[in-house]
Amino acid sequence: MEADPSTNPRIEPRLAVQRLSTSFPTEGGLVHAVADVSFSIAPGKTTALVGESGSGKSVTSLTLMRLLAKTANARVSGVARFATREGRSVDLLKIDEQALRALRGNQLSMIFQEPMTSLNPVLTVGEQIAEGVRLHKGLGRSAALADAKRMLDLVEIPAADRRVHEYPHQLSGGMRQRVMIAIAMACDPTLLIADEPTTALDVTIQAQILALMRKLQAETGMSILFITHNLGVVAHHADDVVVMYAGRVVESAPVRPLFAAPAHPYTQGLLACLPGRARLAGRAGQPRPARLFAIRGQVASPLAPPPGCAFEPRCDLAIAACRDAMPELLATGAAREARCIRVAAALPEAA
Amino acid sequence: MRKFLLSKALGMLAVLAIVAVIVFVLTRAASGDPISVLLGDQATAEDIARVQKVYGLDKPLPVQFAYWLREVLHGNLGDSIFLQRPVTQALRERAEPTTLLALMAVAIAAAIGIPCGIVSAVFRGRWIDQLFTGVAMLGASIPSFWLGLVLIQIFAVSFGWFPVSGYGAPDAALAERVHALVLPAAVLGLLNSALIIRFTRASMLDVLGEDYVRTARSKGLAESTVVLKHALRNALVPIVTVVGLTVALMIGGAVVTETVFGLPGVGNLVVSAVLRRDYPVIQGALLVVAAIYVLINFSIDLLYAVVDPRVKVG
Amino acid sequence: MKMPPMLRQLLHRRIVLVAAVVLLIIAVLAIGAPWFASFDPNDTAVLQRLKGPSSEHLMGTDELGRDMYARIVHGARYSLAIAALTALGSVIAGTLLGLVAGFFRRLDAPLMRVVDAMMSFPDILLAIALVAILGPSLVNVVLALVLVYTPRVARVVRASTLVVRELLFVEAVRALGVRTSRILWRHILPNLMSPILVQVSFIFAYAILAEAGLSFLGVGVPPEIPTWGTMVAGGQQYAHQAFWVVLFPGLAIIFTALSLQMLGDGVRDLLDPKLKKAL
Amino acid sequence: MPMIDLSSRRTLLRHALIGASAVAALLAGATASSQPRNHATLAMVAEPQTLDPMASTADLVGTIMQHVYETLYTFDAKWNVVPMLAESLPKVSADGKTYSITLRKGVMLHSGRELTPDDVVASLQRWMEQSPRGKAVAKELDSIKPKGALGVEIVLKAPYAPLVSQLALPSGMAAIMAKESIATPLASYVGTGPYKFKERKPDQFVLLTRFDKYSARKEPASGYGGKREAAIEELRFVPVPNANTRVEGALAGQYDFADLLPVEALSRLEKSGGKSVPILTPSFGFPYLVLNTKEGVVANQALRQAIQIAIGEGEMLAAGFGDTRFFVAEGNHFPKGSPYYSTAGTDQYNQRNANKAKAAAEKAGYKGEAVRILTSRQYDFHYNMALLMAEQMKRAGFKVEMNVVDWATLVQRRNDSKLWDIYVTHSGIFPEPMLSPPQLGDGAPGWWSTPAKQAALAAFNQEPDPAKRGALWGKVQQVVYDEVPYINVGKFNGLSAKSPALENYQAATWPFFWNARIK
Repeated sequence: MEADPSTNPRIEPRLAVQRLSTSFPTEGGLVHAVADVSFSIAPGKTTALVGESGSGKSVTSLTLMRLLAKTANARVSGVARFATREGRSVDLLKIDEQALRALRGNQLSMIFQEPMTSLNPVLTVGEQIAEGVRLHKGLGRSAALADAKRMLDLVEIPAADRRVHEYPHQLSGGMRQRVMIAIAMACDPTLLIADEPTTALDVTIQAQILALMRKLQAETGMSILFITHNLGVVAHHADDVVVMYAGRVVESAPVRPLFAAPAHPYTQGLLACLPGRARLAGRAGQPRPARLFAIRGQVASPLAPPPGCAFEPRCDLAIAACRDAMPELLATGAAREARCIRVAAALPEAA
Repeated sequence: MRKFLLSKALGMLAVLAIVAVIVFVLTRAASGDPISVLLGDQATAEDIARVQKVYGLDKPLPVQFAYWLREVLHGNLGDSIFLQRPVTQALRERAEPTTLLALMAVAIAAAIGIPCGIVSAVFRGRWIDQLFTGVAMLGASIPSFWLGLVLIQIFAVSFGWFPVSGYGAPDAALAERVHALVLPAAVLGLLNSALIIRFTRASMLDVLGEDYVRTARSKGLAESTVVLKHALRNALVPIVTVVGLTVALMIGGAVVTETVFGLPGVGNLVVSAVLRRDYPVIQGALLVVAAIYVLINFSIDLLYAVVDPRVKVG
Repeated sequence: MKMPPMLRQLLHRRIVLVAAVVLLIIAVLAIGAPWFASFDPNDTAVLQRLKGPSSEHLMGTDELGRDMYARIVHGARYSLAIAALTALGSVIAGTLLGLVAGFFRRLDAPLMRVVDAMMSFPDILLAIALVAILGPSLVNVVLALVLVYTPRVARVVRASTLVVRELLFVEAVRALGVRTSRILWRHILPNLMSPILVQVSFIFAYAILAEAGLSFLGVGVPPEIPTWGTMVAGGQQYAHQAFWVVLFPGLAIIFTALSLQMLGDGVRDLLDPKLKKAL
Repeated sequence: MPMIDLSSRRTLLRHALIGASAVAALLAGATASSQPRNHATLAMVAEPQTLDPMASTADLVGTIMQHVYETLYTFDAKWNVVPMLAESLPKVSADGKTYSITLRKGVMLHSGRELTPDDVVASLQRWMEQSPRGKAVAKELDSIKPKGALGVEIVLKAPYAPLVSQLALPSGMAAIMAKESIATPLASYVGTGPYKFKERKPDQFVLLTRFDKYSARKEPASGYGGKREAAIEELRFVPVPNANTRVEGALAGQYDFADLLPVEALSRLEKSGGKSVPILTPSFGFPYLVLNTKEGVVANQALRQAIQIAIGEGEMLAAGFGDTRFFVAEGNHFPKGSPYYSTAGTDQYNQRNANKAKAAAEKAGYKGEAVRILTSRQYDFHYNMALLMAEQMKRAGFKVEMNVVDWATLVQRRNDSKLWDIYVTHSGIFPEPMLSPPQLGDGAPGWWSTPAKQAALAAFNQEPDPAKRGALWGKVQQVVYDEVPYINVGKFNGLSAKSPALENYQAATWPFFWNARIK
């Protein structure tokens, strides 16, 4: 958080996503889940992808990992440049399956939202950690298991010697998420994608997990793509923030400037309903908490997006022109962009 | 755990009791008369009455039921009127071909059904999935006797590779018995593989959609490892259940196949007993077949509790 | 005329469309049998026995010189009627049972134990025993098959009822003080229509196969009634010299059963995933 | 369209077939044995109801058990009665009432002791108590007792010509068994035949094995008579109820003998390339329709006559047996050459006159009541004939109701006069008219009992001279055509098949396998 990456152009980003689009054919027509999304993550830094459910943030992460269900027949375009440990730059969206598998779980790994269901119930925790180690580090069975124990220690699970032989159902939710982190960290990845890693957990556990992630990041210097709907968490854990709405980036900025002066009306809305409500949002068992009460209306149907700005129907600042065309992302300051004609209109006066 | 076992066992006993009542009511409601068949065309009314008395057929129904149930609980299923031997003995004599047939058929069904089901699920929606699903549905649409007649015509009559009918010579060794069971097992296996394909596919699809499969993929594992190690292991429990129940259902459910191939099995025994109005055999066979089903079902429940770490018990 | 969205989605699938067309053709042939066949299905002509397909007898003649084509289209009436009545009967009885078991917790266990007991008999074995007891007649075959398949429907309907009753709106109408019978009839039943429809098509197919099996064993429909099953059973011993006596009725069985299952499968694919699990 | 290389495809197919045959050979190898077999597998029509030859009149029981049990007399190839356990034909007293029978000396029972007159008396007494035909004989009997070391004496109340034939028939057999083995039901089967009982597994097999101490007659074999020798060590009677399976099994060489095949299979058997040898038995049996004279619509004799006018037996036989090679449509109940050949009443046969029948029915007071035809599908030809008869009757204005049940039910229902009007059955053609059908006796279904019947049969039964009996049978046949208690439809040939390995087999109504060999 010390050095702003955008002010230090010599450092090549770990991941650079440009004009990423993902759409799905459905019976009702093509759904653009992610449209024209660009962002980048510097080595050792955390970028938060923020938005409510259906904003396309999870699809973005799955697209990057190429983990979208085959049957969904997703159409993907754009570029996702990933700088490998060996110093090569590969496009995650284009490389062949085999090359991708060599990166996945190795240099590039992911933690999922639901620790309860993301672990295989019929395999021991140790095995689930060790199999990635065996595959990518080429270790033998016992060495890999020893590594698994080390990882359990690393993620601060007590009695690792015993736990390594246990099955997921014997562990609590927080422990399982620690195991998930252990799996993801097992091969020292340079990029960790964490898709709402704490949403399903109790608030106290949330904090522990987030702290653990920060500790690990500090120790290994990995980059994190942190996906969340919880702006409160973002404030403490991210370096840069990308706000998404209806599949598109509506605002991106370094964390402090964003919190200080949100440009886009949507971001403003999000921040406005932060205190008090944010707590409710993280409660386990409520995957879709009603936390945007302050913003009226609902997200438009992805099948019938409004012709102009997607946020226009819910926006208090909307004017007639908002309905005419989708606004472009416009620079609003140092390393800042927003997708709003009202902000753009206000800019020259401010400058 | 103990509470779970107890409730399961009680449920099983209740089902068995209902089965016993159903079986008794069914067979005693029958209209045919076993005695005339036994005595032949020219028996007189007195002859018939005399023999009816010998077999207790002249008493009121509830008395017959009480008498029967007491004997059943003592392991005595009565004597066959037609075969002139204890029903338990008759059933024991028929158990071997039926059991062997059921096992062979299920082996064939599983050997076809599970791989095809997996492939279907993995390539969901592709041509190979449609092919297998189509074949499975076709399999479920062909009458078993029809397939039996066709296979007999080709492999037994034309090629002469297998016997047309029967269970080998009276002094045959196991190898010959198995040889005689190949065609009927193939018929049953092919037709039942339809069910297993369908079930494996559904079960695998469920599992392939699970989060932990995505987790496995995110580790960079090869697709084959993901499917066989992570998905199949989880899908296997319900698949094995279905396979087990298929065995149970085939014991006595392979009636048509046993008839087509002239196999002296339990199903065949029941068909002939029905035609001969041999109540004790019908009762005994229905009871035993249903009881086997219930017991296998019960043991699968137990197995679930033991094997699957997720089943919450107690 | 507006098509319900489900129907439109169904007909969108090519396989379902083909199945529906096949079934429609068979149904039309069955209903219009007297107009589509130039022979009486029971008219014997001993001198014309076991003649192969020709322009006069499209599908040949059987062992008594009866026109196979006439028998198949007339047989369709019986086969389809038996299967339809079986499906209808078991669905009505099974739905009632399943609704009651699924909705009234107290009745659930005893009813389901009876259902379990019925289902521990292999289908065909139970059907044989029932027909033997009731006597071989058309009505009794239907009765026996209804008894065999009712528990199956009951189980599915019960499972679906359990899902539906937990849905919020049932709680809501209950809170409004709506009578139980009305909740079952107006609120729960309509939500069960899709799984029931799936059951109808599968039981329809099973019944056609079961009838054929029973007739083959000689414990089914009386053999003088031309169903597809009795035709295959009767033609069996002439199959080698006159393959058409078993080929055509056999194909009729296979095509019909296959189409019905494809239809059922198509409907099932469109089901609510929660209800699908209940199937 | 792409060209397909047919030759390479064929090669591929050939390879596949060779591979498959190798597997098959491997499988078959399990069954091949190096020793020459000395057993015969005999496919029978059903599982025998019982192995007690007195408890059932079923042909199947007689067929199997005639190898185990023997009778005092039997039939030769020309259906003459010849002695079997008896040394010679009985000496009949001048009044025709006393029969003196002498047993052969040194006949061994399977239990290892010699046969005595006590065994014979006990066996015949059991027969007369239990067997339907035995009971009919019992009515004629005054006494039966042993006489001396080898003699048995039977005294009748009145002369009864069919006695020796009754004692000879293998169906509902007057089997001679060891006295100590007699029980109801039989627990052991101790007879004198060339084979003894070894094992029975219901619905699987009945095994008979050679009886080493069998005492054979010296006369050359003829029909059931003469010398019997168990050349095959073990006989395996296998129930194969499906006629089609018997045909296929015979064609596949699985059975050494397959009993009662559908006649349609003849051409296939002939074309089997030596895998199976068809055996056609001319005038094997006759189908007949029994009419209910006691109750219901056809109790009216005039209406029975109208039905006789309506039906065409020729067409019915064609429906039942297909080809004229397999049946003879003639009204005489016994074939030409038989002493009982007669054309009496045969002008009533095969009329198929719908108009005349309609008029006759009207005159008989027929008002469209349903005529219930009881038949089964166990025997396909029964059913086919019934179906055709129904059509013929419909043409003559009758209302017909088909009642198709399984054979077991038919056998039971026909005993109740309320349940049927006509039923279909068949019988073998025997040398003695009184042996079949049972309607010639008393109390059989149909319950035919009229003064004309009693008179004609009394005259026939009390005449001991075979030559005169022939003429007297004509009178009986005339009464049958006049009163229509049953309708003899015609004669049909029986078809069975044997493997080429089975040698020296003599075709017979009740197939027997002594004297036959396995190559």
